[in-house]
Amino acid sequence: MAHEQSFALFAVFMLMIAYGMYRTYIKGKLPHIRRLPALEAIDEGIGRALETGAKVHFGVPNADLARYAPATLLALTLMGYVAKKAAKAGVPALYTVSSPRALVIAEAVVREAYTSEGKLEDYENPEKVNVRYLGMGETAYPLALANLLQREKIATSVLSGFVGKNMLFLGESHREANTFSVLIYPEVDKVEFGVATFDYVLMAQEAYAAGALITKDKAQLGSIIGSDMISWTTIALVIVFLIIASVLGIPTKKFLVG
Amino acid sequence: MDIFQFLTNTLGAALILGFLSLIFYRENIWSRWAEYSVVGGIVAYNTVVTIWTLVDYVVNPLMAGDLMVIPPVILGLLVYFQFSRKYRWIIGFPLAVMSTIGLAISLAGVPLANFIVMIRETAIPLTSGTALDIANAVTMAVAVVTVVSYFTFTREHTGVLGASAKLARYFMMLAFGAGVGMQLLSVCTSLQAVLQFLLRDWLGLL
Amino acid sequence: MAWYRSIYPLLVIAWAIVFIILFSYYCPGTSFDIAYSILVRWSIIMGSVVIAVGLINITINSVREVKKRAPGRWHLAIWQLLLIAITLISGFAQGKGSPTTPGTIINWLFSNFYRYGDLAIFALMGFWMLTAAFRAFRARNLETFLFVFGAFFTLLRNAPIGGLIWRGFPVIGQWLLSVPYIAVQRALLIGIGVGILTYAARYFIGKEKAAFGRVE
Amino acid sequence: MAFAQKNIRRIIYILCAISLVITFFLPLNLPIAISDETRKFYDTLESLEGTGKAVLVIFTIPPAFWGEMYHTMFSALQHIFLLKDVKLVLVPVFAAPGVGLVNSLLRELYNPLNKTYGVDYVMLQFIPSMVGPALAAMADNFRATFQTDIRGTPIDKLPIMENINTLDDFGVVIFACPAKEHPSLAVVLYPRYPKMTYLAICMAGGYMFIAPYLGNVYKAGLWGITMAAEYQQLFGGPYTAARQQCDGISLYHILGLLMLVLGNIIGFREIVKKKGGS
Repeated sequence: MAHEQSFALFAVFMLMIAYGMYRTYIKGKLPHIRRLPALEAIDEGIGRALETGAKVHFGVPNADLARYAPATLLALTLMGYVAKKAAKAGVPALYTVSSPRALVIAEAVVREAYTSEGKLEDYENPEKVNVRYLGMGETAYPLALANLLQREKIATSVLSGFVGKNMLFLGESHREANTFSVLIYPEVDKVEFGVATFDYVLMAQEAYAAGALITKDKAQLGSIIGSDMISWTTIALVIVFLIIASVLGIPTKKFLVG
Repeated sequence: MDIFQFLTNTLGAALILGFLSLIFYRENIWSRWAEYSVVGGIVAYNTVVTIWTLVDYVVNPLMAGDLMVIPPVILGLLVYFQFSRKYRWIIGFPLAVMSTIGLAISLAGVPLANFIVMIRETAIPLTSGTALDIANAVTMAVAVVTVVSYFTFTREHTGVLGASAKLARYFMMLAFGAGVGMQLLSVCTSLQAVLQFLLRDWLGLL
Repeated sequence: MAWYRSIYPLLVIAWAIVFIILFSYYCPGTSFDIAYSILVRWSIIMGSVVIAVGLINITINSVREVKKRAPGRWHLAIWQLLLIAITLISGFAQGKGSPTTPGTIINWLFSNFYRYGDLAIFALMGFWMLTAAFRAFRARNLETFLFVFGAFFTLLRNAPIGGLIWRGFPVIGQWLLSVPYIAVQRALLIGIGVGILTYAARYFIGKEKAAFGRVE
Repeated sequence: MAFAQKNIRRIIYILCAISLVITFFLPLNLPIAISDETRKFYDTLESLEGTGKAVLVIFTIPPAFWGEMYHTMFSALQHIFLLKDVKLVLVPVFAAPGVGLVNSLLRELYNPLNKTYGVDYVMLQFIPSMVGPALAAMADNFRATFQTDIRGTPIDKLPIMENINTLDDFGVVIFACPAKEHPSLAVVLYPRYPKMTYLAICMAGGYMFIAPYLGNVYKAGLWGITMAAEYQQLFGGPYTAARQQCDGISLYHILGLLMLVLGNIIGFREIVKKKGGS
């Protein structure tokens, strides 16, 4: 019973996303999407780095393709975006990851980004672009990053992917180094410290929407329509079950098993 | 205390104090020494541990005649084509397999863990229990509904949605504040353990 | 571009894998379950085979610093290479299980040296918690006031002395944790669920190429 | 003043270190309020006295969290040992280093209390699997999950295990883990044995993970060092380390509150100044 229910929900939700993509990709009706200040802050940060001659940093603090696959993969998409922007602006950049598997993807993505902007010679110059593995995310990565932020003259730092228990550590090490910091956090664990210590934060669903927004691709924007439809459906389900439980007195457990 | 134990503890204490010098002074050669030691050491240690696990997962089954362990090893080794200019495109295949397995496993559990359970726990009767229970249930439902509605993108936050988004922001800030206060206890117990190590185990003061 | 270098073969692989995993999850008890467990094992093995990439990256960086005589760093890079070499040699030469057996060099290094990285993180966090309380948690408007309000009451709930000052502190703190906190966590988890679904949809139509090491 | 403004962070760091350390030299013995949760935990164990039943403690403790888990584990286990005619069965799951840590804790405890291994308490075989499957195996067939105890003695030769065949033969089940595994007890064990009394032990930071289950699955829980200190105060145990550390923690929290309030006053003054200026 539980499996049928979750599959039905899964199918309905996927159909909603498909409908959203159909509307934008086939019909060509582009949605109006409210602005996310943190995304604009990335551009601002790269501009700031250009002015001061300092570096841009993009980090994936707790990359893990086994446990936090969606968060890590999203972070790597954003890494490609930042790499492209940095390549275009010609800003020196530092990319750090915390798992060997993510490192393989990160190196490929950054190289492609620089190639597509015609700046392959920048990529091959370690003074300009450096993709570094700083050890596993639980211990070595945050400590090494705290040092790097002060040593490498980093003007802007963007972090994404799963973070977990070291959130306060990372946020305060950015403050200590006077670095402009943006956190794109597609998770919920310790998000409160991110909100308190980072300059700009995108959390949970906003981060996933940002992954679509940066591309300006029609189908990707359609997925945001789908995501809104899912949110409204969830709200409707909560209200309906609340009414059933309160007015008719049938507990929700009767309908939703699992 | 014997001298060898003291020297051993000194090594650990030097590492901790190296990182503390980062915040009491600024980045300096001592903190850099600590950084290089931790990064190099932990990565090498993890590599050794992982390769020995690989023996468990690959060599032992292979000895027992299980040939299914060969394809992943070959796929994994394809990753090292990233160091070749000509055949670099091959790494797409191992990456596709690794990423998709991780993503699909997360995806499968989403409807149950992130929707069904959450809806079920939120939709509790608003009419039973004491007045306080009812008030709590109502607050809970309102908070969940407004925060979910805050995370919609195709409409600007004005009018009714604007009011609900504002309420959602209030709930979120209240909750985040509460979360921060909660962590203080864990953090200070851990700091106390560090200070105990430095003062008792290393210097023998306590 | 040759077809085998395009994204489509990769997508076919992705579709096959997601079909196997979703099928065995939603319809348990078929032979897909075996395929599922094989895939999970594959993922572990591949992850382990890839591990050396990280070590190579660090070694390349250190060697580069030594070659360039990076000021203030190159002798540390030599030290790092030395540590890596000692750890690896001891780990492989002293046999399987050496990382966890007391008496080996690698175990000694880990339990007396590397392990203190954990304590260093704890220490810095303990100090930074209070500077964050001083600098970051400031009420500028109603939202940030609520943040400070929440922090204040849960702090007094946890402090052993809080309940003695006024019995109401722990009660309010407890309420904050058990109603608004849980509610917001739930809503955010729903949001993450939505996000993962949309991400997966984009992934499986070949729009999220970063996972394959490609960019738009 | 200029010096203070420039070095405000360093001053806070030093104050912070002093607040946590000073109580080791000058014990303040600040009073502690005993919370209802601690009392509930205490009463639950107390009600077992004289029943002859056993307490099952399932634990999975990675060494990084031992510093915090030690005090709560110590308090609970010491209480169980002090109760008359109550036996203790320990089961280590998932995190292997926890075995050595808990063993050293037991060594501290049983010597002065004159308890015998195999009769009054026992630690069963280590289950290396993840927590969920391990709990499921125990729930389905408790006896068959274990062939031996941790020392390799066959389980049938242990006098303590004579009357224990299923989970129902235990009086209380205590689940001790730092944080994340708590939901698996609620999902796996609770539906199969809903009438059993469950208690939780975790870190202070792990409270989030047990909060949804307190009251319905878990009868009570102990989290964090302060509750360990409260517990010690409750039954007048001879052990003072938690108590002593609690003084430091109280001071640290007071300092935290002070920083919060001070920071807000300064921030408020800045806002007022800005408004006055413009």
